[in-house]
Amino acid sequence: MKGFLRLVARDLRLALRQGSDATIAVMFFVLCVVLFPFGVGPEANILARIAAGVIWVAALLASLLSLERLFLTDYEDGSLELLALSRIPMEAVVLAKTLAHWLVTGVPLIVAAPILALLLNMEAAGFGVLVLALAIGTPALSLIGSIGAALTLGARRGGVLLSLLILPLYIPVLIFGAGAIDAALNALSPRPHLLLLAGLLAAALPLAPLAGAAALRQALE
Amino acid sequence: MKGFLRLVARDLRLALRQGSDATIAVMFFVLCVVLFPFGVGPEANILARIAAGVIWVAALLASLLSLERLFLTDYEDGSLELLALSRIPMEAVVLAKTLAHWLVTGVPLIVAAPILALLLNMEAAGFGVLVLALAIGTPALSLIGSIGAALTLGARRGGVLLSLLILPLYIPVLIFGAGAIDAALNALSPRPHLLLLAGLLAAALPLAPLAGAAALRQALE
Amino acid sequence: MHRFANPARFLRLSAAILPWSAGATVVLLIVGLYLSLFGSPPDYQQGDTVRIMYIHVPAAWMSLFVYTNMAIAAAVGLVWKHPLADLFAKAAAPVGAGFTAVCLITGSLWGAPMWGTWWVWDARLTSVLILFFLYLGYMALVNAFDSPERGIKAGNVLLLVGIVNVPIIKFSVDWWNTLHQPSSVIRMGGPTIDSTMLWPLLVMALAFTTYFVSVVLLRVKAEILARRIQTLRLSEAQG
Amino acid sequence: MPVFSGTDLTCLRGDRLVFTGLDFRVESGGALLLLGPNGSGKSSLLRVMAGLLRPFRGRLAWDDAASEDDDQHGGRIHYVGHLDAVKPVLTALENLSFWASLGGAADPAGAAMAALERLGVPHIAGVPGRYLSAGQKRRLTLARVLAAPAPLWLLDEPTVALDRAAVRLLEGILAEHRAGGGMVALSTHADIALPGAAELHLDHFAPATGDDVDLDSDANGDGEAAA
Amino acid sequence: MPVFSGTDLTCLRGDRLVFTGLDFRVESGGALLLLGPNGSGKSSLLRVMAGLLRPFRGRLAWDDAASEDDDQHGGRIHYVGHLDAVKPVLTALENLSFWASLGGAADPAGAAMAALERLGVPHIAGVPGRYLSAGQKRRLTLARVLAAPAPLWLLDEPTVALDRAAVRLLEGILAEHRAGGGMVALSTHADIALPGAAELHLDHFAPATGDDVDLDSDANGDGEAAA
Ligand code: HEM
Ligand SMILES: Nc1ncnc2c1ncn2[C@@H]1O[C@H](COP(=O)(O)OP(=O)(O)OP(=O)(O)O)[C@@H](O)[C@H]1O
Ligand SMILES: Nc1ncnc2c1ncn2[C@@H]1O[C@H](COP(=O)(O)OP(=O)(O)OP(=O)(O)O)[C@@H](O)[C@H]1O
Ligand SMILES: [Mg+2]
Ligand SMILES: [Mg+2]
Repeated sequence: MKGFLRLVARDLRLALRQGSDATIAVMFFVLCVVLFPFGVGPEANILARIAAGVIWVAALLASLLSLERLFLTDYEDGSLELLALSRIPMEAVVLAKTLAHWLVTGVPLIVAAPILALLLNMEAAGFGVLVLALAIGTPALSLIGSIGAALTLGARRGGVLLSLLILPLYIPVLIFGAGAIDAALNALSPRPHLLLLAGLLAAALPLAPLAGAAALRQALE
Repeated sequence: MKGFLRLVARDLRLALRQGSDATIAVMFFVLCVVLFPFGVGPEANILARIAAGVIWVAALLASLLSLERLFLTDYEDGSLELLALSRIPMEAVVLAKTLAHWLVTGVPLIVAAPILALLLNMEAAGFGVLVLALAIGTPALSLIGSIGAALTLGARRGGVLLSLLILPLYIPVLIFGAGAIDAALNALSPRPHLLLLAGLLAAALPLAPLAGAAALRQALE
Repeated sequence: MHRFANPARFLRLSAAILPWSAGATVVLLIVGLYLSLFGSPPDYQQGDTVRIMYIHVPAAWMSLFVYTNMAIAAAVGLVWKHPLADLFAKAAAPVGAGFTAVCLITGSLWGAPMWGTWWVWDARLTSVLILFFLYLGYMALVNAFDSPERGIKAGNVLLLVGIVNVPIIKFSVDWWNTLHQPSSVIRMGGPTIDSTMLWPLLVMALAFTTYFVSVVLLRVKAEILARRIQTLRLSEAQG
Repeated sequence: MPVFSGTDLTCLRGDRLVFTGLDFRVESGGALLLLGPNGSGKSSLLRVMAGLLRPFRGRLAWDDAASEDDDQHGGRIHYVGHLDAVKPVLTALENLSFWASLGGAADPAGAAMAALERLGVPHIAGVPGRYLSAGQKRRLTLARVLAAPAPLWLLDEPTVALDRAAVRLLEGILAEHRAGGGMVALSTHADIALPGAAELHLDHFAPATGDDVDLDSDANGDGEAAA
Repeated sequence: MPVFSGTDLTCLRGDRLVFTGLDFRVESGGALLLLGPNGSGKSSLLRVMAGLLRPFRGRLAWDDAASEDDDQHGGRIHYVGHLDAVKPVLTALENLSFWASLGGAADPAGAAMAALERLGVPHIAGVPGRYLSAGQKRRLTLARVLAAPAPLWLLDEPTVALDRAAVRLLEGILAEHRAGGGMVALSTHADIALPGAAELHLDHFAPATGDDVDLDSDANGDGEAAA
């Protein structure tokens, strides 16, 4: 436990010391959303109609991109070997690094989402649910992504490969996350969607560290 | 010139030897497009309406992701230093690597695009223009992206930072590219859009290697 | 630290200018705010909302002006390797980003009553948004490197590449038909705006400029001192 | 008195048989010097000892208990390989204290500072990792073994990039560690004084060329064959 | 008879002054041995010589013509630093032939094979880079200087990871290169026989501590100020 917290603290310190890490992930998220009106055209009603989907897809891609480096630097500089030899179980290593990652990228993303929703003309009725859905969904994304990050370790072209492995697993999160908001906008209850999201998170919480740890052990052989 | 071709050949060989590089970029492109119906919902008319935009945004993101490694591995293993010391001018190095990158990722993407358009219910009238626009637009994307890849060399969080720098510069390509298709679908002439796209490419062709070479020289100091 | 062509001279110069520019900022702001809030008539169409203009327009001008200056400094930094030019761009960026943000915010506040929407994706508005992202991208890039020098140089290249956006912003209203109104002050053939509105506008613009000068001087000075300290710390690492 | 030993070890990397039939034994206070030409398998053996690489065949034992699937094994060793695990944005002291704390040092910062002093580089404590020269980085990496206690040190070419003064320092540190009952296994091509060390010439365990060791029949198919 | 020399060189890395007032001169057939403790600036000087790092002050000259902004300079040297530029997916021979061809070898594959043979590792020709041991990789890197001709070799700790046989080989190669009129500058902490080499002790050019060299007044602001 002490080791776990030390690792989280060190990863947070690394992220903060390296300057504007948190802002950069959010910036990508913002840019991605902002791109859409250019591609699709500026009609307000169309934008409002696809807003929830676009925001979720952007959150997904932002999480994906920032996850690429989750274990990479530690792997390349040999830290991961040392962590594997340390007293902390590998599962705790995965969980600690994922937690730090989510604190640095997921949280700012949740904060930025309502502003983007405004830009895309989403109705105010969806805002609360949007934030709630992201708050449940982004940790799930980070957890699922950590498996992919571990799997592609050592693979060249890691980033793109990672996206391939993980995008299909992200789809349920995307469906329920966007579904919750659509429900709220259509005056239906978003509860079932949110509960399913929470279920995904609950499943990912123990499984992802297990799978991630197994993948990391493989990568180190 | 001989050195230029040798470098292109070596980069192509690296890409092919490393397995399915080309397929991976296309796969990301495909997945990205396929995600949309999940986020936005499967209504055919909405999908058809946003198809051109979604395809272009996906092409943009795929190009972006694969560009991240354009100079990175050569930088990290010291090859870039040696290339800088070699007889080939740095501008030619940038151009050669960008060309190889486009051959490996841009071309397959152009081939895959019509199939995706079909999936998103785009009308057949737009297919020809879609391919043409991508054929002009993707080399421009690769060129612009190469500036970003050179600038972010050695930066922390290279990938996300790259996106932040390059996406704004991609926007004109996106606007004209999607605009051409929309014009075709609305029975207008796509020519002005395509000409503007070609203009962007013509501007990027000499400027990107210059800026990229300047950035690379600094990265090596 | 060693890199400054002559930091001592710069520090002397800035110490001499700073009180004046800071003082001018305060005075001009007070005068400008008075003129724009009380000393100018409400618009016959827009009523009092027109007063947003006295913030919006100078902020918009400054966002372009600052970026252009940064790009010039970047060219000087790259070509003549003048260290102060490098520092200038780095110091000016957050201020420029701030002006751009103010322009965007006041613009959309103004848009709500005038156009009936906070935001439209038209050429003028989007190109300003891109400018804002360029500022942010520049700041992120400059801080993204282990070596600050490298960050500044990479930033310089980005500034030069991004300069293409400035004419697009300026002429977007002429090239594309947009909701946003075309230029009436800075245009060929002289301003077409009434002098009761022109004066407060110009005073506010001047106030923003002196504010900009003061902040940049302060930030450059802080940067120079920070590097001195860093040098002292690192020189302990001899051996 | 702990004993670390390996019996009949065979190491396979990719498709290449690196060494076979290798035995070793290090006792408390003992040292093992791995010698052999380039590519003879010194680094591979050290990774096997650390548990980072599974031997294709053979077993490792700590006090006669198999150490392979033993979670405790990592806690008993310090491994210093070719990679330095130095974060460029953290200072030398921060880098070191983190590993010291994970290694179970009571006062990580204090232990880290003491280790830097012992290696003759207290002045780099506040310097970020990115500014260190090759030798300074190496000293920082070696300081890790001092910052937290562990009985077995596995050092892969520790003298690389060190100047002569630093090599002398390292020799002193190794002698001290062994005097306190510690064990050392290190590979090197350079001269390093390691009195009383057993020498293991890796080239003696190279599989005879051509003799492609009939792995198929021997491989016991129980999953140990992972490369 | 080419001459490569540097006058009054000052090197700044980040904000740290590494050496000042350094002069050197290598003539055809000559050699320069860079010595000094860890962190004294050997690697920095070699990068300056290669043109990869700009000196803060001072000038470099090739045959009395300033070499700093000379595009030709890169073609005159072979630089071997700490990084190996070996692609893991290409075989050793493919890796080497590419550099040979860029260096202007007439028959790149032939030259590359000959170079590998000269370094005693013809058997790794078909082995992909990722399977090479530390020493094999180092030999491959060193083979680069043989695969294409260049008068000046700049080698940063070339003996690292080499076994003794390889060090002997390297000494022979260096002697041959010098006999043919070539020049060598190399840094090392290990023993290497370089008969008649001039020694440059980097620690003699360290700026006196505390003496913060009054660069402010000296820096002439004419562009040399870039680090
Ligand atoms: C977020 C939305 C807006 C943005 C990004 C924006 C941006 C700009 C920019 C960049 C300029 C400087 C143009 C130049 O120097 O030629 C400008 C000027 C101006 N804007 Fe806006 N604007 C916005 C909204 C509005 C609105 C809603 C109005 C009022 C209807 C407005 C009225 C003006 C006026 C009157 C000028 C001065 C033009 C001149 O006289 O030169 N803007 N704006
Ligand atoms: N990129 C850098 N930025 C700032 N300082 C640096 C940088 N690289 C090296 N230094 C500092 O410059 C000094 C000289 O480093 P250099 O690598 O040249 O030493 P060296 O003589 O090669 O040492 P070693 O024998 O350890 O390899 C060191 O004190 C180091 O801390
Ligand atoms: N990951 C790998 N996959 C396949 N083969 C490998 C791998 N790593 C090393 N080898 C091969 O195994 C052999 C032993 O390598 P090892 O690194 O253990 O040698 P070493 O004794 O440390 O040599 P050096 O003195 O050069 O460091 C080498 O011939 C090498 O080619
Ligand atoms: Mg080895
Ligand atoms: Mg060195």
